[in-house]
Amino acid sequence: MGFPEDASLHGHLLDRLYGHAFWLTLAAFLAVVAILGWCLVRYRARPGRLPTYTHGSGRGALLLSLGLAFAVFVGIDLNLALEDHRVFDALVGTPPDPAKAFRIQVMPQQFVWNVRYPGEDGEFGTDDDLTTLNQIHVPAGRPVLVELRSMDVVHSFFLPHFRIKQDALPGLTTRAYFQATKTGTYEVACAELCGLEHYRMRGFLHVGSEEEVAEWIARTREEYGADQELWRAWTRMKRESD
Amino acid sequence: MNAATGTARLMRPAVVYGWLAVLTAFELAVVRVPLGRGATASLLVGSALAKAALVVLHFMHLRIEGRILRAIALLPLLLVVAFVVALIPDIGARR
Amino acid sequence: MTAEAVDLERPATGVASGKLGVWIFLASEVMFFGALVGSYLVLRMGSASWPLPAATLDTTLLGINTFVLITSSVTMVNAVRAAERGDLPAMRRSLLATILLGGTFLGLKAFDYAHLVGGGITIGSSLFGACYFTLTGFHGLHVLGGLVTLVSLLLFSRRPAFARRIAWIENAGLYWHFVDVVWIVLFAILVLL
Amino acid sequence: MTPGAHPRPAGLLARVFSTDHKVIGKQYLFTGIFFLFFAGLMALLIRWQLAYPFRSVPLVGGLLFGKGGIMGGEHYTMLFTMHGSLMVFFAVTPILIGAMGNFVVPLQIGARDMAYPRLNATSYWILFAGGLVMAASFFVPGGAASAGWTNYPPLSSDRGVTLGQGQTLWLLGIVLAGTSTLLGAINFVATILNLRAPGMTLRRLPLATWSYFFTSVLNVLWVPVVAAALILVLLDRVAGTSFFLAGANAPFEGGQPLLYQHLFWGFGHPEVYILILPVWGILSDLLSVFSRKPAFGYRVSVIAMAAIVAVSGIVWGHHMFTSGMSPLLGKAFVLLTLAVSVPTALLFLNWLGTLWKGSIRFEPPMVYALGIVFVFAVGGLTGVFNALQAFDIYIHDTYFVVAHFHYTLAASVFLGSFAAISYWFPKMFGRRMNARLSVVHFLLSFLLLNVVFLAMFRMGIAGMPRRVADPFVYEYLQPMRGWSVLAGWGTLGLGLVQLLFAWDFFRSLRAGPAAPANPWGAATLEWSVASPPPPHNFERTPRVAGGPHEYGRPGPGGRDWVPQDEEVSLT
Repeated sequence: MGFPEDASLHGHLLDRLYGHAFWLTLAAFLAVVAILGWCLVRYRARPGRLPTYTHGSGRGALLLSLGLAFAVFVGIDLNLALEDHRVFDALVGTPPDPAKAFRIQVMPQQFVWNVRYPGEDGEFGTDDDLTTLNQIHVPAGRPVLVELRSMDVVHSFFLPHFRIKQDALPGLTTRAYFQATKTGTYEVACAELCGLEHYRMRGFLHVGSEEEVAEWIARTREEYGADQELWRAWTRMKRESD
Repeated sequence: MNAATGTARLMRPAVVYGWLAVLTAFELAVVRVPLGRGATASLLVGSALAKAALVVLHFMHLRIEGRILRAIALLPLLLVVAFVVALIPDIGARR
Repeated sequence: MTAEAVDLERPATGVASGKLGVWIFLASEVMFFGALVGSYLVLRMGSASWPLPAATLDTTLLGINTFVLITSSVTMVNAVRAAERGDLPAMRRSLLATILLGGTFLGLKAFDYAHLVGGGITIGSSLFGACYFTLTGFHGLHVLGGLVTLVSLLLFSRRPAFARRIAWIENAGLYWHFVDVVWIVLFAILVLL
Repeated sequence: MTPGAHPRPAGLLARVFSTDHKVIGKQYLFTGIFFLFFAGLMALLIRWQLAYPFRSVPLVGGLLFGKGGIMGGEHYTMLFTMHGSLMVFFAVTPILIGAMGNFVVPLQIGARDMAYPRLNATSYWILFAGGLVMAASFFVPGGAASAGWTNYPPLSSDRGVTLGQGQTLWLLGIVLAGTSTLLGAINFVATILNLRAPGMTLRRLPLATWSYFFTSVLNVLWVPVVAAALILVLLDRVAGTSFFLAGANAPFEGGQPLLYQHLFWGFGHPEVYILILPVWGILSDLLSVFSRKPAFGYRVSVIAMAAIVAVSGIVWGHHMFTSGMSPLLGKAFVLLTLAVSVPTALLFLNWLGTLWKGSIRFEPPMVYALGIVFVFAVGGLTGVFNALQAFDIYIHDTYFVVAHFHYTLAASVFLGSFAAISYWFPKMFGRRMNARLSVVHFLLSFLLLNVVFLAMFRMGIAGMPRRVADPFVYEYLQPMRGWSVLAGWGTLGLGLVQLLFAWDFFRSLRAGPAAPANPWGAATLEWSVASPPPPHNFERTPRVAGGPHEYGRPGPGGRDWVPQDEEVSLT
């Protein structure tokens, strides 16, 4: 259906929701176009053609209106709204259990993604952390919990292959979570206008096995380290209600 | 201007003036008495609404105006209150 | 029936066009001040610390100011009633009183601002300062606009054409009372709360 | 402020600062057309950049973007910001509400002029001043505004981030345009309520006037809210306040950027209904005139429009599904937004009901009107996708949303403006436009806009983020290059086709054949006076006896319609 390849656990639910909505609205669209086309051909002005004088305010018209209103509300609105709530709960509504999830912190800054891994002790802000730029490595098969706080303006953490998007705001913590099913390298896009080089804010999401990710983190830590200075801005933006 | 009977249902300006003065004094007093925050807030808001109603109904003659002017006055008020209340869970709750 | 006569005599809703227009304008003003006051309320609820107004503001001075504005509303009502009676001299006296009281209100407000700025609270010093100066500032601008209107009405009342424009006094009165109502609300939730 | 017998200024001053609603309507029309053309050129530049990113722009590249003619990221951001802002506030609003509303409403209700003629002139000149400020914002250091027409803080309000004065001028320009629209809306509501001729009851108002009433009610209520939001951003930029600044570089804590999004979209969604409502009203009337048949379900249409006005104020959250708004609010907004499809479906029923068993004449206004029914069907139905919170998580801020609002705005309102201009051109200027040219213009425009915006839908499904100067830095979007080139050439074609209409419009102003008082055989009051109407519209205030859509009944003298102000003996 034209979507990028789906590599997430719940992504297919969204594709299916799109399919249902597509066929329902297409049916309504074809009905409108069919009646429109029929009227233009059948009722075009011709010599001797007399229009039927009616204000369409009789009982029949009223019943037709009520019937259509009911059909549209129940057939399209309620139908899609209920499915949407189910898909939303599965896709975004139920945050994973932090203990089991693979947690990272992402702090977008004008035109780069700062990413922090907690390291073995599972705590952020300790010396075994790792900070990288635009490179996110996550394990497949395990829910990933991403905490987002922006350093300057509003950015939006967009993973098209995982069908999720979450704005990152300064002074507010937002969360995004997904579970990868396929390994491989995918792209991270910034979906909220964040400045003159908004288009350059591209990141990479590498999905590997647990071992590969752990080994990558250990290897990269010698090179990059924790860079605590950068993350002082992160703690300063903490709000009680986060 | 207004029909003679209409203005009869409006309080005389002096009486309204009296009430407004009393309520203002009351508000100043309430702030000095150490009641709980909630009590002080509700008393102050109550007094402010009373004063506002007095001015709108009696000084602005809304009490004797037709349906159209009452609707024009009431509609934006309801919209604003609904809009602000809708913001509370999203902005107000972010302590 | 001359062309213009129809519009004056028999507006379709029975409400004179001038008054109808002022009430619609006041509806938009309710939305404007509602947005500002609503933003202040939710920002205040959502901020960790907020200075207690009683400690930072001179509430007695602002109390007197509220009293001044209420009195100006009363003198405005007297001006409108005098105009309806056709007693123009009485109307001019009441109108002048309203203008002087409005001027006093702005004077006391300027004094309050100077006192605050002197004490280090400015529009850019804290969110409280920003909200206080923005809300009372826009209210002050509206009082100033009202004063300009009332002064021009006072001058216009000397001209004979004024006789057919009595309704303008009532319309200006509606606006002035609205400005008083906005201050009543601001006084309670901004100054005292 | 009542329309007393104020002395009429004489000479040039009278024409320039006229308080006649017809002259002011034409001033709005020409200003709107100028900005429509100006913002349309920007669309061409935007599509060039998306089709051939960072390649030298032909012809105007050197002039606009310096040597090499390559459009940089900053130019691109300014272009789409100003394209959006100018189209919404300085092209569509002036043409549909300022020009057509001002010209048509007093005539349709049998009034001499608007309720407050001087306020009407003031509104136009405030918009004119706003237009100058917007145009000037291109030439100040730092360039024009670059935070999108939505102007989200902290990007828009943080001096450290958006340096240029253009952003501050933009805020001033939009507040001026908002003030002009607000004062105009007060004028419209008072006029439609108070200045209806004897007999013109609310049930006999033409649907176009009803839609102008609803549009103005929305304007009166919601323009002040966006004015407040933009003023707070202006204070953040100029006075050092921090309403919407938060995080690391906020001067003091407590500011919340989300508050701006609530205030903006609280106004934002009613604004899109403000722009589409006049199109619905004009469309309903045109379908009735050219099917020679009363509008189907008049009362249901008015109730449906009123319902949409009511609902439009409580659905703004669907713009903020991914913005960190609490999901509880999100779920409420899904159902409220979907509820809008019910009154819209009723409007479609009434449009098709009007065509059913009619005698359809394919005059230019009707051809545009039929085009609107088609494109608004696409636009309205794709709105359902955006209302679904889960699906919106994926397509928010992608080209799917851009395609949706271009179908409702750039297609429906675009064709609506052409329908209104071609319908009332004879009445406004006393001359006829060339029917064949108009139909050709419609067919080409209709074809090309569908090409461009369907290509946008395809790119949106593929997840192409909007407002991105070069979407093809992303690997997953490489397959979309072809679609973007197609959209680019389609836009170029669409732009060239508009020259056709512009040429016919300006030529007919002087050289068009003289137009009779009632070229379309329409029943509403504006067609009962000469073309162009005399300064005071009606010698004698008309007495309205019938409804606005009395077509299809054989009347005296071979006419098949009964004008509203004619006593008809019900045999």
